[in-house]
Amino acid sequence: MPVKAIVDNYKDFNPNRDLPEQYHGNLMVYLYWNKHMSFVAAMAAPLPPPTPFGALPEVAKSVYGTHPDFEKIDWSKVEWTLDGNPITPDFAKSIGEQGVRHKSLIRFTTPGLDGFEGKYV
Amino acid sequence: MAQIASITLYQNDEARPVMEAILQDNPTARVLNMPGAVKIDVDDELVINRATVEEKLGSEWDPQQIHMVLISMAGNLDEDDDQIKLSWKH
Amino acid sequence: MAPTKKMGIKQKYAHLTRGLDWETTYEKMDDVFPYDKFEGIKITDWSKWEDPFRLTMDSYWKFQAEKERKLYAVIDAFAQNNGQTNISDARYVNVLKLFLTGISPEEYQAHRGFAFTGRHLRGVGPRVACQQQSLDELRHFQTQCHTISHFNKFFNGLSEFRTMHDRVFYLSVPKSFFDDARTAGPFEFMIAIGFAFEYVLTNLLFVPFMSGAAYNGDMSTVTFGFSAQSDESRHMTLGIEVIKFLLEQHPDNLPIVQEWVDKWFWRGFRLLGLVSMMMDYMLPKKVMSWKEAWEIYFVEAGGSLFKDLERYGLKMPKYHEQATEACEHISHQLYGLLYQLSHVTGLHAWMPDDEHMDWLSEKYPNTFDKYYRPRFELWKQQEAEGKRFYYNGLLQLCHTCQLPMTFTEPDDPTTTCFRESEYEGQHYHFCSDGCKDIFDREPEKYISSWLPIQQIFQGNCGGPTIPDVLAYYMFGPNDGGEYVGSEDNKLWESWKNATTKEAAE
Amino acid sequence: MTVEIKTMDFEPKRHTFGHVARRIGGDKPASRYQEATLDVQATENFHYRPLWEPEFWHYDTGKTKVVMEDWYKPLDPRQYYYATYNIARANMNQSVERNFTFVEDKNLLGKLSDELKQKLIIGLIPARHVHWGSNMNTSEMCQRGYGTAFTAPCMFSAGDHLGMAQIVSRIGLELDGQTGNGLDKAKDAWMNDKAWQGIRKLVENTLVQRDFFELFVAQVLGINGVILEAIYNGLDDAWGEASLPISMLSEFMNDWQKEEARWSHSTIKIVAAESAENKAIVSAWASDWINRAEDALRTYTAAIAGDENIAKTYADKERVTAKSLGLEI
Repeated sequence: MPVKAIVDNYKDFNPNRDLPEQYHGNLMVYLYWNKHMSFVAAMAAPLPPPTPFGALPEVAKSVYGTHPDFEKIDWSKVEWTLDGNPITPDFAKSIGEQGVRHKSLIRFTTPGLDGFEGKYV
Repeated sequence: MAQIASITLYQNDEARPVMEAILQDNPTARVLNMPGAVKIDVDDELVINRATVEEKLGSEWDPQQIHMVLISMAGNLDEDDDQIKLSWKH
Repeated sequence: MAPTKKMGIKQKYAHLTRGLDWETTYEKMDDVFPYDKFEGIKITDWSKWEDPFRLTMDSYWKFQAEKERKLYAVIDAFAQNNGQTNISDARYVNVLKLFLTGISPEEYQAHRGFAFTGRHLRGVGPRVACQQQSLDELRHFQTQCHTISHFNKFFNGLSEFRTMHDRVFYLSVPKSFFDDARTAGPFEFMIAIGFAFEYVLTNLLFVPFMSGAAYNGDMSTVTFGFSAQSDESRHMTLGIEVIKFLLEQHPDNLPIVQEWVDKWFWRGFRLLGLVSMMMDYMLPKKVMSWKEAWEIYFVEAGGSLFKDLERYGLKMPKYHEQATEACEHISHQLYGLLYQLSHVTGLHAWMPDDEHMDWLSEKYPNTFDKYYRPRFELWKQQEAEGKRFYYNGLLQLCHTCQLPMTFTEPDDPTTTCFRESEYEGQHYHFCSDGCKDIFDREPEKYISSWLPIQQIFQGNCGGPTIPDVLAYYMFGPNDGGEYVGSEDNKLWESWKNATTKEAAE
Repeated sequence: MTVEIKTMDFEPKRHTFGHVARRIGGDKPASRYQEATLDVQATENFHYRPLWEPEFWHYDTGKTKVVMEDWYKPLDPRQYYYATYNIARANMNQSVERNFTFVEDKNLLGKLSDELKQKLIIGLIPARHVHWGSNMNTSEMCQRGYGTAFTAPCMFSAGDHLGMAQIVSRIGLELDGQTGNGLDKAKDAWMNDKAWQGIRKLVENTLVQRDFFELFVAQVLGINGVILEAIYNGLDDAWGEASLPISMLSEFMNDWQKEEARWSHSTIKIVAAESAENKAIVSAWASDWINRAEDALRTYTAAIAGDENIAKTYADKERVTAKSLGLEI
C-alpha cells in the first residue's frame, strides 16, 4: 500500500538513505553465528565484492572470536546459508561472484558447538 | 473479567482525604501501595464525591484540585462541580 | 441586575472555549487548515468533541504554578543537601542517563508536535487541549533537565545529552519513533502520541520508574516524575477522547485508526523495551519487575480499555499476544545488549550480583534460569579471567525500530528473529513481524531512515574508526563501559567511605 | 562528626551541560533559563520528511525568508521557562480575579444601560476572536519556527492569547447576565457587522501566512501593536461610564502587552540587525502589516468611536516603535 502524503510525489522529497552506491564500493554484509545467543545481533561489515569467501572466518573472528567455542570451529564442516538459502561456498571465489549483495545476511552453523555448556549461549 | 477503573494518587498528606473519600464511597475498592504512590482499583466505576472529600478535609474542595495529587487514572472521565467519575459503564 | 448564580464548570468552559473559532470567509477554510484532510479521516461534526478536562487558562496557570513552586522547592533542597549522596547506589544514575538522553528530548518533540495539532486540527475543543499539552510537554523537558542538571555536576554521561540524542546509535530508537510521529499527519500524531503512547503505554514508563526513583532515594526525580504524571492524566483523557471521537464520527475511520493503533502499539512496545531493562537491571532497589508492570498496565488496564473500544469495532493491537509473551525475555535480552555494548554507549553496565539474579529467577521462573542466567555466568567467568566481554564490532539494526536485531522468535528464545522485505530491488531487515508490517505499509517513508550503522559505513559519523565515531557522539572517556572501576564508581565509593568513617567515630 | 563530612568531595566535576557551556563561554554555572532553552531543539539527522509538508524537515530554517546564522541569538529578556512563565501568569491572574470580584460586587457592569451594554457586546467582546486568531498564529510560530529560544515564548504567547480570549469572554458573560447570549451576538458582529470586517479579514490573512517570521512580524506589529493596543486603550470615550470597569477588567491585557513587547520587540530587533537583507525584508513586512492593520482599524474605530483618526494615531505609534527597532518604515 502506498504512503498517504499530502502530495503525490512524496518520494521525490524523501530519498533512500540505504542504497549500495552510498557505500564507497563496499557491500554491507551481515554475518550471524547460529545458536550463539550471547552475541546481541548479527555483525555488520563493509566488504568489497572481490573479498574471497574464505576471508569471512577472519571477519567473523573480530566479533565472535571472544567466545570459547570460536577456536574449536572446523571451518570445513560449517553449514552456510545466504539470504535464507543453503549454500556451499567456494572459499577461493569472491563473495560478489557467489551472490552476496548489499545487506545480504550470511548465517553459519557450527555443528556440535551449541554455545557455552551447550546452552545456546 | 470486570473492567478496572483506577486512580493513582501521591502518597502524601494532601492526597489522604481524597483517598479516604474514595475508600468510603467505593466499598469494593482495592489498594496497591507503591513507594511514593497509591493505586486504587474498583471494578467498572470509581467515584470521588466532593462532599465526602470536604468532610474528610474539613474545608472546601474543588474537584479540579485533584490535579495537585493525581498521578494516573484509567476509565472514561466525567467531571462536574460535585463529582469525578471514572467509568467503563455506558 | 443582581449578581447571577455561579455557572457550573461544564457550562463555563463551553462558553469560554466553544465559539471562539469561526468559519473563515476571507480565506478558504482548507487554506487555514491545510493538513487535516489528506489522511482520509472523515469528521462530520467537530462540535461532538467532548472536552476531557475542562481547564480554562486561569485555572491552568494557577494549578501549574503551584505544582512548579513545589517541584522547584524540592529540586533546590535536593541540591543544597547534596541529595545525590543519599541515593541507593551510583549505579542508579544510569537510569537518569538513559532518561535524559532518550526520553527528555522526546518530551520536547511532543511539545512541538502538540503545537502542530493545537494549531491544525479544525475543532476548537481538541485544539485547546492540545495546546495545553504542548505547554505541559515543554514543562516536562525543562523540569527533567533542571532536576538532572544537579547529577550532571557529579556524574559522567549526562553532559552532552542533546548532541548525543541526535547522533548516538541506540538513541535513534526513541528519536526515529518521535520523528515518525512528528512527520505523520495530525490525526496519526494524535493516535500515535495522544492515544498509543500516552494512554496505553506511558504508565509503564512513569509509574513504576518513578516509584523506583522514590525507592532508590532520588527525591528530586520522583517529584518531577509524579508531577509530570499528573499532567499525563490530562493527556490520557485527551488520548482516549481522540480515539472515541474519530471512531464515532465516521465508520470509514475505523480501518485507518486500527492500522495506526497497530503500528504505534508495536513501535511503542519496542521503544519501551529500554524501560524494561531499566526496571529489571538498572534500579539497585527494585519496585516491581517489567513483567509485573506489563501485567498491571497493559494486560489489565489496556485490556479494560480495548474492551471498552470493542463497541466501535476496534480490536486489540495486532501482535499484542507476541508483546505479552516477549515480556518474559526482552529485559534480559536488552540488558545483555547494553552489557556487551556499554563501551560504545554513554552508560555503564555491570553483572548483576547473586541476590539480583535470584530476584530475576523468582520474577521470571519460566525463562531466566533456563535462557539468561547461563550467559551471565559465562560473562562473569570471562570477567574473572580479566576478559570482560564486549561486542567488538558494528551490528545489524532493524530498519523500522532501529534496535539491534536481538529479539528472538515468539516461540523459540534460542533463535533470533529475522524478517525481510524487498522494496525496489533492495533488502530490508526487521526484528519482528510488527516492524516488518510497519515498513511494508509505508516503504516510501522508511527508506529515508537515518540508520546509525549504515551512516557510519557511509562515512557520515566523524570518520571510519571507532574512536572517530565516539568523538562524533561526543562521549567523554569515562562515560561508558564497565561500571566497576569507573569514575562514577570511585566517586561513589569515596562518598560512602566518608560516611562510613563518620558513622564509625 | 561534622569534621569527617568535610572529607567528602562535593566539588562539582562540571557546572552545566556541554552544549550550554559552549554557548555561555565555558563551564560555569548556568541559569535555569539557559539550561531550559539553549540548543534544546534537535538540529540534525532527521529520519523522515513530513507527510504533510515534504519540502522541509519538521525543523527547518527554510520556513522563513530571513536568514539567521544562529537562531539562539534572539533570546527572551524575560528569561521565561515554563515555571517562571506560569508563576508570572498566575500572579497576574490574581489581580484579574480581584478586579472581577470588585466589578461584580459593585455591580459596575450590571447597572449600565442596556444600550451601553449592547455597545460593548458589539464593540468590545468580538476581540475574543482576535485573540483566538492570535492564538492560532502563535501556535503556528511555535510549530513552524526554528530554535527553542524563539519557539518556546511563542507557545507561552499562545497560552496568553487563549487566556485573554477567556477574560474577554468573561466580560461578555458579565454583560449578558451569564447567559452566553452576548457571546453569540458578539460572534455575529465579528462575522457580519461592518465594523469588524476589516479586522477579521486582516486576522484571516495572517492565518494563511506560511513564513513563520513574517507571521511573527504581522502578529507583533500589526495585530498586537496596532489592533489590540487600540481596542484596549483607544476607545475610552466610546465606552463612556463603562470605561473604568473595562480598563480594570482589561488590566491583564495592558500589562501583558508591555511585558510581551520586551521579548517580541527585542526578537525583531535582533533578527533585523543580523544582515542588510534581513533588515530590508523585515522592514518591508513591518510596513506592509502596519499599513494593513491601520486600514482594518479605520473601519472599526469609525463605526465604534465615530473617529477613524484613532487608527492613524495607533499605526503611527507603531511605526515609531518599528523604527526604534532598527527598521526602515
